This record gives sequence, structure tokens and C-alpha cells, in this order.
Amino acid sequence: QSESSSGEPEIGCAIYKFDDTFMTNTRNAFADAAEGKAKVNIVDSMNVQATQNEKVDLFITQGVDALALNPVDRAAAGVEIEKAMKADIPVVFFNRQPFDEDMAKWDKVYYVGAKAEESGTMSGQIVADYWKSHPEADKNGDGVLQYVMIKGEPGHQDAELRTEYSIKALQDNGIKVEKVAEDTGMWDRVKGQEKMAAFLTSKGDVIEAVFANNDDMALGAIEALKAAGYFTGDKFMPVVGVDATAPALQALKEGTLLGTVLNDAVNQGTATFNIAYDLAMGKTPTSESIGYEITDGQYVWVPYQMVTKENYQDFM
Amino acid sequence: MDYILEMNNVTKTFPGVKALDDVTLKVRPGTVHALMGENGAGKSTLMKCLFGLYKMDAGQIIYNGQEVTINDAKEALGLGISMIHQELHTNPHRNVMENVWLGRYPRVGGKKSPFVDHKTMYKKTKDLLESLNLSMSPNDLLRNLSVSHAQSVEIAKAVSYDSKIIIMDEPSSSLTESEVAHLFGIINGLRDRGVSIIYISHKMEEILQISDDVTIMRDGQYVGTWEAKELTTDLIIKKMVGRDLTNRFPERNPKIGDELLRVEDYTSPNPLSFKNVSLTLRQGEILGIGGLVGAQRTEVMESVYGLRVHTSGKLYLRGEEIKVKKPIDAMNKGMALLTEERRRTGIFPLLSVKENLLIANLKDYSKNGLLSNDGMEKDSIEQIDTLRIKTPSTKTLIRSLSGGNQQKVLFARWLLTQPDILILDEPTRGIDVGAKYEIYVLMKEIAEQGKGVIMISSEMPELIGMTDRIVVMSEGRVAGVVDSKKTTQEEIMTLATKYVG
Amino acid sequence: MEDLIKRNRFSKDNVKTVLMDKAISIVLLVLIIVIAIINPKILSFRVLRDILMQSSTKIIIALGMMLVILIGGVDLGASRLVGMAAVVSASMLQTPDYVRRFYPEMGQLPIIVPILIAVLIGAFWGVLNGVVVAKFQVPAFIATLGSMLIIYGVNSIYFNMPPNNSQPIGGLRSDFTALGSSSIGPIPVIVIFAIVAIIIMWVLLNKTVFGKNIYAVGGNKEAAMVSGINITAIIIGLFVVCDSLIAVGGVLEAARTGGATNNYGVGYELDAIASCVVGGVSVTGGVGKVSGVITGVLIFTFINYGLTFIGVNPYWQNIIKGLIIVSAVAFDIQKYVQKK
Amino acid sequence: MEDLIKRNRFSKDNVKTVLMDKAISIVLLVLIIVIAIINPKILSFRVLRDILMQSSTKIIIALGMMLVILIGGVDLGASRLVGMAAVVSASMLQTPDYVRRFYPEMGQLPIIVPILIAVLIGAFWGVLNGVVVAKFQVPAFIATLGSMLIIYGVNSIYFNMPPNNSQPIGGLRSDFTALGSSSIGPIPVIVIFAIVAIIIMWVLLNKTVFGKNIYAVGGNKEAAMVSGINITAIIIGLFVVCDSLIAVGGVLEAARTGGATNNYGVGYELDAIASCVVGGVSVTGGVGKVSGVITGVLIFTFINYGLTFIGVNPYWQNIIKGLIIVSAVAFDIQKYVQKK
Ligand SMILES: Nc1ncnc2c1ncn2[C@@H]1O[C@H](COP(=O)(O)OP(=O)(O)OP(=O)(O)O)[C@@H](O)[C@H]1O
Ligand SMILES: Nc1ncnc2c1ncn2[C@@H]1O[C@H](COP(=O)(O)OP(=O)(O)OP(=O)(O)O)[C@@H](O)[C@H]1O
Ligand SMILES: [Mg+2]
Ligand SMILES: [Mg+2]
Repeated sequence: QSESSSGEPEIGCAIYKFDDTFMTNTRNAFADAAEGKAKVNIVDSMNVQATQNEKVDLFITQGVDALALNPVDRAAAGVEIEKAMKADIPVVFFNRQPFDEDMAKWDKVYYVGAKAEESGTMSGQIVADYWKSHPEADKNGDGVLQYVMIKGEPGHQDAELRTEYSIKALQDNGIKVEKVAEDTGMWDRVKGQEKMAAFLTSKGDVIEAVFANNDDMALGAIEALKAAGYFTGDKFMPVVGVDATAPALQALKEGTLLGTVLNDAVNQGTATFNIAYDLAMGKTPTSESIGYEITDGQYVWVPYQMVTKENYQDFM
Repeated sequence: MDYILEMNNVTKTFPGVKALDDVTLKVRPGTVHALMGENGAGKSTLMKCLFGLYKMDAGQIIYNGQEVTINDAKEALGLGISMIHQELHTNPHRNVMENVWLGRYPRVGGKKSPFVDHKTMYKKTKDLLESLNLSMSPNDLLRNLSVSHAQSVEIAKAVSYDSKIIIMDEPSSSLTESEVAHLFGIINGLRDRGVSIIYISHKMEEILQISDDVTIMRDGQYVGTWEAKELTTDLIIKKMVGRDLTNRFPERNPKIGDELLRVEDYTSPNPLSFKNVSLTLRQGEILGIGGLVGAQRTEVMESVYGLRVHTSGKLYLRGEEIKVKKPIDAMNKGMALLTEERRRTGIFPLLSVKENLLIANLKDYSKNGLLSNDGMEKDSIEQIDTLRIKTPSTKTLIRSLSGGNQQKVLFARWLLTQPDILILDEPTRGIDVGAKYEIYVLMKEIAEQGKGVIMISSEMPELIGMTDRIVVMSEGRVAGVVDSKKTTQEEIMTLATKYVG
Repeated sequence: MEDLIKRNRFSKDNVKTVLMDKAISIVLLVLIIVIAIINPKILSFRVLRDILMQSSTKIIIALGMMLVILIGGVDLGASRLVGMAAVVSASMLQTPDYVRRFYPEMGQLPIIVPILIAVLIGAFWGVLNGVVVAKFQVPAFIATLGSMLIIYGVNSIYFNMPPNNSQPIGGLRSDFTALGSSSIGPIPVIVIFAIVAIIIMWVLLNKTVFGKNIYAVGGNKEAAMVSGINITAIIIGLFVVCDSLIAVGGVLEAARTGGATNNYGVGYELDAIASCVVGGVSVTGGVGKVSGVITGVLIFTFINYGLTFIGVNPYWQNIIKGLIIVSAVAFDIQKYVQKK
Repeated sequence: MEDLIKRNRFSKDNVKTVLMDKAISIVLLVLIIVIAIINPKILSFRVLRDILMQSSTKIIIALGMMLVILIGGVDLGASRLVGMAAVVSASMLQTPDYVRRFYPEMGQLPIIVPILIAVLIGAFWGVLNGVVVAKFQVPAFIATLGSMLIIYGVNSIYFNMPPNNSQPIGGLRSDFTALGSSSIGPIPVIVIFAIVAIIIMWVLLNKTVFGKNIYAVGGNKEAAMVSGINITAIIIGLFVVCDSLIAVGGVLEAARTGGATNNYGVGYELDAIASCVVGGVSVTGGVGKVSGVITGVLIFTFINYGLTFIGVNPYWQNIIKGLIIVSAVAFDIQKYVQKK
């Protein structure tokens, strides 16, 4: 065990990409939790798995005491685990879940995160609740919910699961749905706006709800809707996003965003650090020592939270 | 004031080369001062030092009685020195008037205004072109002009500066005789207005005809300055080369054999270009192609070589029809073409002299797919020696060679391919007298081996002196074929203007 | 070779040449027709308006980029400069009652002040880029790759300042967002910005000495130099204009979307370069027209819009987009390769 | 002749010229020294090994890219081709007992088969790129922008095929991942790949007619044509070599990370171009050496590694990286701008 001069353990932490609001909050929480307890080196993988592998090699070469990894590609976690095992450096993954068989390779591997499907389910639930309590939401009165989907980057785990589970939640609520259009906004506010503008012009009034895989795209869509005359008078469109970013909460306050789902960055970051810290100190983390429930010996689940007009103030 | 310009003890070294070694040049006002020397003697380098493009290692420039330092072209132009460069310096994508007035566009309402006054610029250009008797329009794009027209634009531009001194670095190398005569008219006019001209050329006839004083350089060193009237061609050559050169052309005993190449009825898709061109080349023959600029000689030969398209016409090699679509086809049939524009279609500026020499021939040095350096080095050095190419090493980038030496490299490139039919488009452009003779000897030797040479040339003496027959073209058509032994310059000129107008 | 072939072409105008000359516009037209057959609703004023609005900032940025391409370079830093201008302007233009203000204590600035600051920042980077390219002779590619990294680093540090801590900047003032969404009569304000930029650039390139000199430097640097042109000044000048325009683009992106993060502008440099090249600006320098750049941007916007409009699956969108771009340019280039 | 040989030797003898010539290597050296002063642990065999391993795929890809830059173009499609090669090879090299297999029914292929398929796909795109550039005269920038979009689209469709449905591909066979992680003696296998690629490229460019012809085409296309060089064949050939190398790079990325998604390779094209240019390959074509490209890649790898090693904050890393790149090239370029 190599310890830094101050006697604090060293933890190497790699984030999939720094330019991600959620991961920024998570890493800030991680860094806050580490304050005065451990020396952490947080690095940016720039959305390239190979870059992350390189950072892991570097951490191993430096002989850090524990790794906290937020993989770019969850399938690649297996190789990272093998590298860590060889060097006997325990690993905590967070936010992107490695495959179970990889997690099973070693007992010094942990995962902290939310169940990605849950965010989809919750955003679907928000729309379902609205649909049921607002009969006028069925604009054409056909009893079917016509929606458009603005997806994140195709092939991205969160994009795929959120898309799938949000619609599944509606159907589980017994709502008939019809997809009017779907396109990718690449997580991007500008693209969300541009895609929505095209949807509105080509499909117009048919659209009864807008799903966006994240808040940025939802806010972009809202700008396009505003330009088309929505949110004035009684012209309304239910729009849901995910992340509960500050501007999204503002939109909730203004009544333009119907709802969003909070991915709990603070608790994910803190839990990740707590586990990594125990591991770095050579201890085996327990539910008591880290302050979060460990399930199946390796997992800590941090639940998502629905954020709507009713409770948004709690998050501001 | 005796001299408008004095350059004293100028020294300039490039890596591996002492280009100028204690050179002196003194120019009297209102004279044409010829600057002579072999290829690589340092003429262009001296002029670039004067024009601020190179920084002298040592030396002094006295201009108008005052010592000056010239750091860049802007300062030179500001002092009243303008320059026609050895290589074309035009912007192919812009039109004639923008090229001429580059750097001093007329402006709408005063010197400080940011706006270009297109009307005035057009008018000034038109007047300028008219006063110089040039036919192009101010709106023509440079890339659509022939080399000689582009050169004329450069001349017009240099003249339009109203300078005290105009440097002309081989302005006539891409002009035909009539255009040269025209240029001389311009030069005389300038001289009468008190302008001094520094004139560089390898054409002996021109020097004695136009210049007042002659400065001769050899190997970067100053040989001396004389009044032109004290000199003869032979004297100049002797001082330049350092030895006597008795003959301008080698003695030839042509043994003309069977037909080697026949071009039949070649016509270009461009209606302004060549039409129904037919000609034959026989074994052992040197065939000249003459004509005025715009006669489309270059186009015909490039078309024969597969560089340009032609809509109709046939090509026969030793009586058999062949198809040439690309240069590689022509090369495979034993042809070689030394093109007219060495900078654009000749040299690879970023490659070494060796690579430039061997590029058309690399396959010969490849064993089991790998190139053998020894053979390449040996052959390069041999060519450098034969043609007396002035270069510090085989690895020197060709772009740092003097213009004439670059031309020699290109000539050697094509010799190395050992062609049966060697097509030369203005082969001696920019080449000094001594080297010209060597090139003529090589042409002669090729012909004596029973091969054929086609030479496009705008230099009447070499056309008549070196060839067996001359095909004279006019406005894209063959105006006639003459026997070089019996023809005169007058006859050729008459044919060349046959279809003009 | 291109040159050689070009010279071979007929100098006399004829219908075919004119057609060829407009190849790119024709491609755009065909595209519109095909999409209109699939969904005729595309032929509406709304769509036109959408497309013009979506093209506006892109045109402004591409026009800036064009200047650098005209001298045979590219401005890779464009992407990050858009982000910096967006973040800087947005950070100073939040409504006073927004809870997560970037500057919680700051008063209400006149709208022009933050915008000017953003544009001046653009001009500042322009000077730096220009000096590095002109004085130190660093290829524009490397110089602007460097500024891309540096601008991003600086902007990220700014964006991460407490109390913002890298949160997306929202709650923008309505007078600011109006720049991106409101209209004067039937014409969106943002389109007016683009039109002004087009006019300025057209005049600059066609009517001023500076513009002519840019073409001269791009077409033959040596010729420009021996003609006494101050190449350094021209290069610095064009980078200043370029980066100021790009900063304006960044400000408008923030206004249009009503938000900003340090990630704004990613990929814009490639879009801008591609629009220019598709619009006939030569990557080797010296050739390019304002009208070409506009057409280039419109083609890209229209492809993106049109394919979404008719509901093409995103994967296929990429494939179709790739095919259209390549074939449009291949078609366009034939005017030079005619007869060979 | 004697004289010439003597002079040949003489011209090499200038110490200052040699120093200037090696400017980039000197920058690398200074960098190593500075970082070693901050943290001497960087001077270890482990670190050297890390850096060589991390540079390996980058060198392979950059060497491919170099060929296109030598003719004055770029291969933007490199990024997506890395992704395609990674996905294709990984999809056929999963362990039989892995639950989410891409081809659930497929038997155990010899490892060389999927790798060959991936490389052949690279070669195939090389032919397409080459034909579009050489035959239709489309600028390489646009041609490869098109293939970038198309390759990504096609790869995404493949990646989205049931039963995979765009899930990251994992469970790769250990004989495959060994390519990325195991060693022969002290030398990692992946480094051996890079060394082989370096040798091949060095021989190709310096000892073959094809290589010399690439420089000729890049240096003066018209003159090359006149010299009887088959430009079309050269361009197609170099794209084939380039894209095959890039595909090898993609395969190794999958092996090295033990996974693959359609997102692999994003940004690699810019890294590769930047490494080449920093290593002295001229973006206008005709100039560049294998050794320069290697130095370029090593500089980038070392900057990334070294700055993380001494714990520089990522935002500052960008800024420092930008400064180093620009100043390294500015320093290097001075050998050409030595006062006239
Ligand atoms: N930029 C340069 N770098 C290195 N050497 C150079 C450079 N320019 C010229 N030289 C060398 O300087 C010498 C003089 O060249 P210069 O061009 O002045 O000759 P010149 O008298 O004009 O010849 P020519 O009649 O062939 O034009 C030559 O040996 C040439 O190789
Ligand atoms: N009016 C024109 N429009 C376009 N291109 C032209 C025109 N006139 C000549 N050219 C081009 O200029 C080039 C040189 O042709 P030029 O008229 O000088 O023929 P030439 O008689 O062969 O000249 P030279 O005597 O210099 O060999 C040709 O490639 C031709 O295509
Ligand atoms: Mg000269
Ligand atoms: Mg000609």
C-alpha cells in the first residue's frame, strides 16, 4: 500500500466525460466527500473508452490504493477489472453498470448507481399521471397518446433504456400509445430545438406529448414549442426530460416543463467515495461504514426521484 | 550623381552555397543595364537582395546617392524599384486588373478609404494594356491566359509602378520574337523617360540590341562591367563561361530514316484551339515547331502526349495506329515530353534533385520491389556532371536551385527515360549559352541513334539552326512545313501569320 | 491537374456551363422536390422560416470560417469559441429573480454590454490566432487546434466558477432570448442578423481593399508579398473578423436556445468547414464566394431538416447525408473536369 | 563528382541546423525533464511501457492518416472506421458462453478471420475513398466527410441488429484481448504491432516506387501526371493502405479495451491529424517523415500521460496542452523561416 506523504490514501477516479452536467455534480460530490480524507485524482476520459483504459494504466503505475471508475463503455469494464485484479487495486464503478458476469470476476469490485430503466419508467409515469388527470390532453380524442421521442446518442445505454422504459411505463398504465416521430438530439439543446421544430411543422397538432432523454433536449424542444405558440393561453404540451438541471427546474417553475427525473448525483458521488475510501484503507465496506445499503455484496442502488410542479422547490 | 544605384561588395550564402561573393553592380540613370552570367551565377539572388526578398550577409546599397536598407518588397516599391520575377508571380484565380494593381488598388474617395474603385481600376488597366498594345481584357482570369500573356501582365504591372528602376529577370524567356520586339519598344520608351532597367537574359542577341551597360558574373563573383558597345557576343560568352565557345550549334549530319511518328488530323474540343493538325516525324530527325504565341503548339504536343483531349485524329507509331489517353500510355510507347512551364508541370519543389531526376524512371531502380539507393545516387551524380547542374548535393531540394539549373534537371529526367521520341517544349528556356550548346549536343546524339526529336521553340536561331524541318503553325492550324536548310526567318514569319486576323 | 483541365474548358458561355456552374443549387432544388413529393407539407412558409432561422447562426459562423479557408487554413477553435461566447454572454444576461444566477449580485446590464464583451473576446482570440499564424508561421490548423484546447480550458474554468460549478446557465432575460426567437414583421430577428453578416461579408470581400487582399494572400502568398502587401496585417485582420463573427454566432446560439454550457458549439467547426467546401470554397485557398457559403449552409440545414421531416431513421439519415454531400460535390466539380 | 560527394557531406555538418531540425524532439525532451523534476517517478520502466502501449494504436492510425495528408488531404472517416473495425471484430470474437452474444449461434472462429474481415472492410472503404477522390476529383475532405457519415450509419445499423440492439459488445475472447494486453518477453504485443507498422511504412515510403510516387503526387500533381505516374492508382492505393491501417487500429482498440460500441474512435481523426502535423507532415502535401509522425504521437501521449501523472486539473491540462503544441510547432517551424 503506497500512501501519500500526508498519510492519506490515494484514489484514482476516471469520469466518462467532464462535459456532462450530471457527472460534474457526481464528481463534485465525490471530491467534496474526499476532502481531508483522501488524495483523489479525478480525470476526464473524454468519452473515449481507450482513453479511460490509459488513465487506469497510469493509476496502476502510480500505485493508487483504489479506483473509482465511471466507464465510457460498460462492456469494457471487464478488462478494467482484470487490470485492477492483477495489480490488486480494488475498484468501484459508478453510474454505468458493468455486466454481472464482469462484476462476478472479483470480490473487490463494487457498483454505485441508479437503475437506468427507472429513469425511463418515471418519466413515463409523469406523462401517464398527466394524461389520466387531463382528458383534454387527448387532443384528437382518439384515446391514443400520440408522442414524439427525442433520443440521446443512439446506442448510448441511457438513451436506449430511457426510450424503451418511458413508453413501457405508459403501456403498463394501460395507455394506448402511438409514436409520431423519433429522432436523435444527441443530448444537445440546439439539436433538440431543431428536431422539434421539424416535428411541429411536419406533424403539427397531432403531437400530444414530448419525451426527451435529457433535460437539455427537453428545454430545446420547449424553445421550439414556444416559437410555435405553445405555453401561451391554453396551448400546452406535456414535455418531460431527465436530470433535473437548474434550468429544467426553472422551466418547471414557469410551467413549461411537465416533469423531470432527478438522478441523485450527490448520493452517488458520496457513496462511491465512501466505498472507495474503505477499500483504499484496506477495509471491506459495509452498509454501516459507508452509510448506504449494500445489496448482493457489491451493489449500492441510489434511487431516482420524480420531479414535478409539486416538489421541484425541494431541489432548487 | 553618376549612378542611380550602387550595390557594393554584396555577399550572400545559402546552406552549402556561396551564391554571391563580393559582387558589385553600378547602374546609371536612364540606361538599360544587362546582368549576365551562367545558370546559378547569382543574378536572381543579387536582384532579390536589392528587392528586399533576401537579406544580404554583407554589402551596401546606395540608391540615389544615399545608403539604404531594403527589408521587404514594400520598401523596395516605395523607393521606386519594381521587379519582374524570373518565375511568374500571379494569382491564377483573380483577373488581370486585380493582379496588376495588387497592393495599390485605386480607392473610392481618397487614399484612406477602404473601398476599391473598380471603375477606375478597370479604366486604368484598359489604358495600360492599350498603351502596351496588349490584347487581353482587364477582366480575364489569369488562369485562362497563356504563359506568355501572363508574363505580359507581369511586365505591364512592373511598368505601371512608375519606378526609377525596373528589374527584369528573364522577362523574355516565355515571349516570342515579336513579343520581345514589343517589349523592347516598351523598354526604350521607359529609358527615354529616365528609367533605369536592370535586364537579365540568356539571349545574346537581345543583350547587344537593348543594353547600354553589361555586368557579368561568374560563380557568384563579379567579373566586370562594360559598355555594350565594347562587347561582342563572343566576348560576353568568354567572360561568362571563362573559355571560348566557338560554335553556337553542333555540327550535324542527319541520317533521316523511316517514319517514326505520324499525327493525323488532330482537333481539339475547344473551338479556339488546334484544328486538323497533321505532321510526321522521321527516324534520326529533329523536327521543329514554330509559330507565334497562341499558335497552339503546346496544346497539340500535350495532346499527342495524352495530357489533353482531342476529339478527332489518329496517331501512328512506326506506321501502326496507337492510342494515347494518358501520359503513361505515351511513355510506354517510348515518348517523353519536357513541358513548357517548369514550375507548374515540371519540378517537384519539395523533392530533392535526385528524386526529381529519377521520378519518371524509378522502376529501373527497383529490385524485388525495393529501391536501390546506390544506383540512384550514381546515375544522379552522372547526370549532374554531364549537364553541369549547379547544386550543393543530390539531396538538395530542387526549389533552391537557380531557374536554369532546374530546367537542366528536367531535361536530364527525360533523357534518363531513354525515349525514342523526345518532345521538347521550349527546352532551352532560361538556359545559359554554354549549357544550351550541351543540350543541343545531346539532342543531336539522340537523333543520331535513329530516334526522333520534336522541338517547339520561339527562338528563331535555334529553330533554324538545330532542326531538319519546321512545321509552322498559325492559329491552331498547320500553315506549312519548311526545310530548315533552305528557309529564312521571313518565310517562317509569313507562314506563322497566315491565318491570323 | 485541375488547372490544366480547367484551361481546356470552353471560355464561351453556354447553357450547359451555366447549368454546371449551378450544380450545387440544382442539387438543393432536386432535394427539395424529392422531399416535397414524399411530404408536400415541406413547401410551407413555416418550413422556410424554420430553415432560415436554423441556418442563421450557421451562416454567420461559416462566413467567419470562410475567411480562414480562403487563405488555405481552418479555424478549429471555432467550436470552443462558440461555447465561450455563449457562456460569457449568458452568464451576464440572466433574469434578476433566477435562483441559480452566475453572478448573484450583478445588476441588470444593458443587453449590448455582455454581447460586446463576448464579441471582443472573439476579436481577442482572433488577434492571438492571427499573430501565431502570421508572425510565427504556425499552420492555421495547429494554431487553432491550440486555441481550441486553450479556449475550452479557460471557458471550463469560468463555467466551473462558484457558485455556478459547471451548471447549465439558464433563466436568460427575455430581451436576450428575443434575439433568437422574436420577429420583426414576418422576419425573425436572428435572420436579420444573418442578413447583416452576409451584406457585411459580401461588401468586405468584393468591395474593399482588405477583401481583395485576402484573396490575393490566399491565391498566391508569394505574389502578394512581392507586391508589397502586408501579409501579417491581412492574416491578423481576417482572424479578427472571423472570430468576432463566430462569437456573434455563439451569442445567438445562447439567445436562441435560452441557455448555455461550456459544451456549446462542439462540432460546429466541422459543419462550418463542410458548408464552405460544399459551397465551393477551395481548401487550398484563394477561391470562394459568399453566395456559395450560403448555399452550402442551406444544403446542410435542409438535409437535416428534410430528413427529420419525412421521418427517416437517424442511422439512415447519416448514410443519406453522406451520399448527398459527396455526390453534390462530385457533380459540382465536374464543371472543371469536363471532357476528361 | 568527388567534389559533389564532399559537399554532400559538408552540408550536413552544421550543429545549429541539426538542433533546429530536431526541434520537436527537443521539445519532447524538455517536457520529460520538467515533468521529471515535478515527479521523478515518471522516469521508470513501467511508465515507458505505458507510454509505448498507449501510443501503439495511435501510431498505427496516424501512419495511415499520414499518407492522405501527404497528398494534401485528410481522412475524416478514420474515426468511424475505427468504430466499425472494433465493432465488427468484437462481434465475432466473443466467448461462447457469453450471454449477450452478437451472433448467438456462431461457432468459434480462428482469431485471424474476424480480424481479416475488419481489415478488408477498411481496405474496401479505402477503395471507395480513393475512387471518389481520384476519379471524381472530390476533395479528400469532402469525400471522407461523406464516408465518415456513411460508415457511422452502416455501423450503427449493424450494431443495432437484433439480438444486440445497440448494446455494448463485451465478453471478448481472451486470445483476442491478449493482443491488447499481453507481452512477449518484456515487449507488449500491441507495441510489436506498432513496430511492424512503422517498419512497413518506412520501407513503403522510402524504399518503394509507390512511396516515392506518393510524395510526387503530393508535391505536384500535374508534374506527377506528366512524369507518367498513374495518379488514380496511387491515390486509391494510398487510401487502401491508410484505411487498412486504421482498421487494424480499430481492431486493436477493441482488443485493448475488451469491448466495442459504434461510438469507438470518435475524435481519433483529429488526434491523428494533429500528431502528423506536429510531427512535421505538411498539410499542403508532399512533406513528412515516418519518424516525425512517431514523435508527434509520442508528444501527444506524453503530454496526456505526464499532465495526469503530476495531477494537473483537466481544465488546465487543455490549456497547457494547447500551449505546448503551438509553441512546439512554432519553434520547429523556425528552421524554415530562418531569415531569408
Ligand atoms: N533559396 C535558396 N536556397 C538555397 N540556395 C539557393 C537559393 N536561391 C538560390 N540558391 C543558389 O544560389 C545560386 C545562385 O542562384 P541564382 O538563382 O541567383 O542564379 P541565376 O544566376 O539567377 O541563375 P539562372 O540563370 O539559372 O536563373 C545557385 O547555386 C542556387 O542554387
Ligand atoms: N484564349 C485562350 N483561352 C484560354 N486558354 C488559352 C487561350 N489561349 C491560349 N490558352 C492556353 O495557354 C496555353 C499556351 O498556349 P499558347 O497560346 O501559348 O500556345 P503555343 O503557341 O503553344 O505557345 P508557346 O509558343 O508558348 O509554346 C495553352 O495551354 C492554352 O490552352
Ligand atoms: Mg535566375
Ligand atoms: Mg505554349
